[in-house]
Amino acid sequence: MIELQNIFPEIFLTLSLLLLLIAGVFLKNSFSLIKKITIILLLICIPLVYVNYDNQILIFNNNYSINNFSNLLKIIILISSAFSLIFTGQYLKRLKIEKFEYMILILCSTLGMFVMVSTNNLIGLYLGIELQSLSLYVLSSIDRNSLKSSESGVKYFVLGALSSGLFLYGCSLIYGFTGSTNYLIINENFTVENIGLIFGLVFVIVGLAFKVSAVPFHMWTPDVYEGSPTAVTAFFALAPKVAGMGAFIQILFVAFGGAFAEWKTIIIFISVASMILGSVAAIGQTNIKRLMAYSSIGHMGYGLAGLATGSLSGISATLSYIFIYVVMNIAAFTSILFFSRDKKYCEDIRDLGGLSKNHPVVAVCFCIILFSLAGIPPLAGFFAKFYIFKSVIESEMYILAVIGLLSSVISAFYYLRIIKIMYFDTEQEKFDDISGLGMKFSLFSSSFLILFYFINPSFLVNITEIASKVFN
Amino acid sequence: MLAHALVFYLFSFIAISSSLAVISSKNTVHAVFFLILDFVSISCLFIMMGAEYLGMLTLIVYVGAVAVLFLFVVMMLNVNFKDLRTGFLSYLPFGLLIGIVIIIELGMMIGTWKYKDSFIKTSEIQISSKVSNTEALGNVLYTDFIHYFQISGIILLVAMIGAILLTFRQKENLKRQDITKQVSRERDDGVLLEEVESFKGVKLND
Amino acid sequence: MINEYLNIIFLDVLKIMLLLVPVLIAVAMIVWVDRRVWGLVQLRRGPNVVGPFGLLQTAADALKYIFKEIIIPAGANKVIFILAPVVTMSLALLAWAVIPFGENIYVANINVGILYLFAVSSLGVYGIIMAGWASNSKYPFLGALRSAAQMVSYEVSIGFIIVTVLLCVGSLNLIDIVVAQKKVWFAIPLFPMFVIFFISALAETNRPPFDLPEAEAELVAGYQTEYSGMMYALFWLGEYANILLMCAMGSILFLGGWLPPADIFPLNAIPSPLWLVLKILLLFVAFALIKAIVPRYRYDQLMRLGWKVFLPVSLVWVILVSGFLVYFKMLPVN
Amino acid sequence: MIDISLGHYLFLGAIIFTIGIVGIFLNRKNVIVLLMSIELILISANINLVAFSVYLQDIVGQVFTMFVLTVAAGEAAIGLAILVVFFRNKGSIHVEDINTLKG
Amino acid sequence: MLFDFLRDYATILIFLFISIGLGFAFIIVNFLFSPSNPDPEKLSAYECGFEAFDDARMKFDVRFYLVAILFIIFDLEVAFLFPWAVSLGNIGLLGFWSMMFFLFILTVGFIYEWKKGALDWE
Repeated sequence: MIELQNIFPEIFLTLSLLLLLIAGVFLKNSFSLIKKITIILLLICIPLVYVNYDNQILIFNNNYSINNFSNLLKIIILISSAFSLIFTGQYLKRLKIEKFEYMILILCSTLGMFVMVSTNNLIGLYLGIELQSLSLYVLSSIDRNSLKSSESGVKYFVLGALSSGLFLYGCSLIYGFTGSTNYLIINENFTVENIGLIFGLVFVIVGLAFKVSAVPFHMWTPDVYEGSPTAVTAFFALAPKVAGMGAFIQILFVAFGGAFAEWKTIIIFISVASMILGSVAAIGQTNIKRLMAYSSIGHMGYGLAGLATGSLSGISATLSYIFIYVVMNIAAFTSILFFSRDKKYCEDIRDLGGLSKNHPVVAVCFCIILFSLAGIPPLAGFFAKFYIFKSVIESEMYILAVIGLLSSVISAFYYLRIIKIMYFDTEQEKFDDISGLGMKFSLFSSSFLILFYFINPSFLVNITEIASKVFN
Repeated sequence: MLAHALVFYLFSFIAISSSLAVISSKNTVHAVFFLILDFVSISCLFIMMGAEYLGMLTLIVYVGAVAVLFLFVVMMLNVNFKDLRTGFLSYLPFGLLIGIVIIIELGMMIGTWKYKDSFIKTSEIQISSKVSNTEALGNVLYTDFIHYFQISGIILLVAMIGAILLTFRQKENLKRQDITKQVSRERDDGVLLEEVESFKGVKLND
Repeated sequence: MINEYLNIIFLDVLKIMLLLVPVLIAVAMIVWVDRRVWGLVQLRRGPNVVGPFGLLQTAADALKYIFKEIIIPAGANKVIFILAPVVTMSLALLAWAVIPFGENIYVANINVGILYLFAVSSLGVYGIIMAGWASNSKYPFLGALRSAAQMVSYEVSIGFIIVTVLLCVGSLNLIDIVVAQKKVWFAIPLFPMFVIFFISALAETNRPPFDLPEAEAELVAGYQTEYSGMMYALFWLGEYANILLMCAMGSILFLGGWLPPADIFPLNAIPSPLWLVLKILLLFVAFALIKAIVPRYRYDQLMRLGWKVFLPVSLVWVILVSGFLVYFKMLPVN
Repeated sequence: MIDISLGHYLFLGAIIFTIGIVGIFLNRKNVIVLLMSIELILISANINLVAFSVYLQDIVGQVFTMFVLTVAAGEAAIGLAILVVFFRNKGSIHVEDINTLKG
Repeated sequence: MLFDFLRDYATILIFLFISIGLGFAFIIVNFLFSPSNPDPEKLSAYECGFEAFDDARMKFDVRFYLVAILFIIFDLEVAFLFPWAVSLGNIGLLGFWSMMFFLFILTVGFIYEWKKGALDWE
C-alpha cells in the first residue's frame, strides 16, 4: 500500500473537512462552534506536519514530494490560515454572513495549497491551483447582498479563470515537448532549442505570476482586496501568496533548473515592475485595503527578486521574506479589523485620526507594524529586505539591488503618512474597544515577534537554509 | 486516407468557424448554440484521434451539462443585447492584431519544432483491440493517480458548496408535502372514538 | 480509388436504410399499439377504421400533416424554430445505429456503445430547449425548461444504473453486454435496478405519469404549443423513436438483447432480431399500460422522486454490486 | 496535406486558443461570452493534451484531460453562480458597469 | 490500424447526414404542399385567448439553475465511474477503495444539499 503516514496531514485535513461539513449542516446556528473547532484542527495539524519534517521522499511514483521545503511552507500556510480565522473575531457576525461554510472553504483552500506546494507534477499543480482558487472565488463573493463583494467575485473569477487557462495551455505544451508532466523528467528532457518548451515555460510563469499577483497580472488585486469582506481580504493576503511562491520556486528550480538563463530575465522584469508599482501606486490611496493590496504586490516583488538570483541563498532569503511577510500581514490585518465604530468597519485612512489619544496601545502596535512594513532597521521587516539584498548583491545584480532600495524608500512614504495621521491629525471619535480575545492575542503576539526578532534572527535563517538545501 | 483527411478538415472547419461565431455573434443565445456546435465537432475530432472515451465524455459533460447550464443562465438573465455591441467595433482592430500576433508565434512554434523521434505517424497509431481506450484509462486513473482523483473529488465538493452557498434562497413559510409522514399515518391517530350521550355535546381534548 | 469509396458508402447507406425504414414503420405501428392499448384499458376499441384493424391510422395522420399550413409565430427566430424538430428527430434516429440485433447484425459496432447511447439521450434536451426558447411565448418557454429539468434529473440515475450493469459486464460494448447475459439476464440479479431504469426511462421521454410539462391541464402542450404541420409530426416521431430507443436500451441492458430466454431447441431456432423486437414490444406495452392507468405526478413530487429516491438508491446499489463482485472475486477480467 | 499529422491538431488547438484570447479582448461587455471564451481556451488546451497523448502513445495526457474536464465543469458552475449573484444585485451583466470599485 | 477503428464511426457519420436530410426533407415536402395565408391573429403567440401581458422570456426561479449545477456534478461522478466499472477487474482493492472514498466525498456533498433543502422543489 502507498505510505499513508507521509500524507497524514492531507488526510487529516480532508476528513476534518468532511466531518465539519456534516456537523455544520445538522447543528443549527453552529457558526462559532465550528470556527473554534477549525482553528484547533489547523493548529493540531502543525505538529502533524512537523512529525515527518526531515524525511525526503517522493511518493505516488514520484509525483508527490515530502521534504523540508514543502513541510516548512505547509507550516507557514497552516499558521496563516489559523490566524486568518483567529483574528476575524466578530467581523463575520456583524456583516451577517456567519455561514459555517466559510470555514469549510478555508479548509478546502488550505488543502489546495498543500497540494500546490508539495506536488512534483504539473497535473497536481493545476489541480492544487484550481482547488485553492475555486474556494477563493466563492469566498470573495460570499456576502450575497453587497454589490461590492459580488463585483469583486466576478472580477477575480474572470481573471483567475483566464490565468489558469493560460497556465493549462503552457502545461500541455510542456507535456508534449518533454513527454511527461513530472518535474524531474521535464528537467532531464529540457533542450534549449526546443522553442515549444520555452513557450510552455512562459505561459506557466504567466499563470503563476497571476496567483502571486506580480505586476503585469496584478490588475485584479486592488479591486478584489477592496471589494471582498475584510476577513477574506486578510486570507487573500496571507496564504495564497505563500503557496504561489512555493509553487513558483518548485517549477523554476526543480522542473526548469537547467533553463536558468531563459527564465532569469522574465523573473527580473516581473520583480522590478512589482517593486516599483507596489511603492509608487500606493501613494495616492486612501482606502486602507487598497493600500494593503499595493503593499502586498510590492512585497511579492521583493520575494521574486530573491528568486531572480537563482542561487540557494536566494531561495532561503525568499523563504524568510515570506515568513516575515506573513507575520507582518497578520498583525496589519488584525489592526485593520479592529477599526470599527459602533459595529460598522471604516476603511478610510483619515478615520484613524488621533488614534494615539483614544487607543494608545493599538496605536503603538500599528506603528510598529507600519515601521516594519517600511523596513526600518531594528524590526523584522528590515531583516527580511536585508536577506534579499544580501543574496542579490552576492550574485552581482546591482541594478536590481538599487531599484529595490529605491522602491523601499518610496514605499516608506505612504506607511509613514498613516503614522502621521494617527499621531498628529485631528482626533476622530473613539473606536469600540477590542472585543475578542483572539484579536488581542494575534495582535500582541505578532507585533511582539516583529519587535524582538533581532534577538536571534539566526533561528529563522538556518531553518530556511536547510529548506533551500533541497534544491541543489 | 483521403476520407480521413476530408472529415478532419470538415470538423476542424466547423470548430474554427463556430468558435469565431461564439465571440462575434450578436445574440448571446446564438453564441451558446455555436459553442455547443464547437464542442460537438471537437469531440468528433477526439474520436477521430482514437481517444473515443474522451470524445464521448466531452459530449456528455460539456455539451450535455455545461452548455445546458449556460443556456439556463442566459435565458434567466434575459439581457438586452442591443447596447452590448457598442464596445465591439472600437476593440476590433486591437483584438485582431493580438490574434494575428499570437497565431504567428504559435504557428512558428509548431512549424520549426523539430519532429522528435518519439512522435509517430498517423498511420502507426495502434488502437489495441484487446484493451479498449476506456479500460486503459481506468487501469491508470484510480491507482497511479489516486491523489489527483481524490483532489478532483474535493473540487467537485467545493463547486457544490459554492453553488448552493451563493444562489440558494430558502423560502421559509412554505408548507411542504412530507410523504413519509403521510404514508406512516395510522388509523387511530386519524379516527377518534367517543361515547356520546344524546343531547350532550362532546369536548375534544386535542 | 474513388469507386472504392463509392461502394463502401453505398454499402453503408444500404445497411442504414435496412435499419431506418423498419424503425420508421415500427414508430408508426407503435403509435397504433399505444392508442389501441389505451382504448382497450378504457373498455373501448382503439383506432380500427383506417386499413385492416386501423393499422394505417398513423400513416393517415402523417399524410394529413403534410397538407397542414406551417405557422411560424411572429416573435420567433426562424432558424432555431425550424432546427428544433430536426434536431430532436435526427438525434432519436441516430441512436439506433449502435443497437445490435444479433451477434453480427448491427449497423455500427463501436466499443463505447452504451456511452454513445447515454451521450445521445443527454443531447436530446437541446431539441426541447431550442423549441421552447424559439417559439417566444410563455407556455412553451416554461414547459421546455420544466421538461429539460425533469430529463436532466433522471439522467443521473440512468447513469448510475448503467454503471451497475457495466460492473457485471466489464466492457462498454453493447454486444459484450448482451453476450455477458448468456447465463442469466441482468433483470434477475439486478431487478430493483431494472424497475428504476424503467421508471427513469418513462421520465426521460416525458411519458405519463411524468408528462406534466406538456399536460393539457398545465401548460397546454409544453414546448410543442406553437408548432404545426410537419414540424409537430417530427416532434411526435422523435418522441416515439426515443421511447422505442429506451425500450431497446432496457431490453439490451436487462433482458438479454437478442438472446432467447433459454438455449433449448424450439427457442433458439427463432432468428435473433425477432427476440429483440419481441422484448421491445413487451416493454412498450408496459409503457402504454402505465400511460392508461397511473395518475399524473405533481412537479415537486416528480423532482423529489428523481433526486431523493432514485439517486441515493442507485448510488447505494453501485456500491453494493461492486462490493459484492470484488469480495466474491466474480469480476469479469478480460 | 493528405496525411493528417500531429502538426495539424496542434495548429487547430493554437487557432482555437487564439480565438479564445481574442474573444476575451473583444467582449469586454458581456460576461457570459467572456466565460465562453475561457471555455474555448480550456478546450484548446484539451485538444493539445489529447493530440500529444495519442501521438506519444502514452495515456497520461488523456488522464490529464479528464481532470481538466472535471475542473472546467466545476469552474463553469461556480463562475455562473457568482454571475447570478452579481446579476441579482446589479440588474445587468455589463462588464463596463463593474466600476464601483474605481481604484 | 486507426482506419478500421474509425470504420464504424464513418457509418455513424453517414447515418447522421441521412437522418438530418430526412428531417429537412419532411419539412420541405410540407412546405411545398401546404397553403399559407398568414394573418396577424394566427401568428400571435398562443395565450389561451386573452392578451399576452408581458415579454415571454421573463425571469424565473433560481431552482432550474440549481438543478443544472447539481446535474453537472453528478454527471462528472458518473463519468468517473465508467472507466472504474470497466477496469475494476485489474485495479484490485486499491482501485475499489479509492473509488469508495471518492463516492464518500460526494455523498457528503449530497447529504449537505439534502439538509440545506436545495433538492426541495416547493
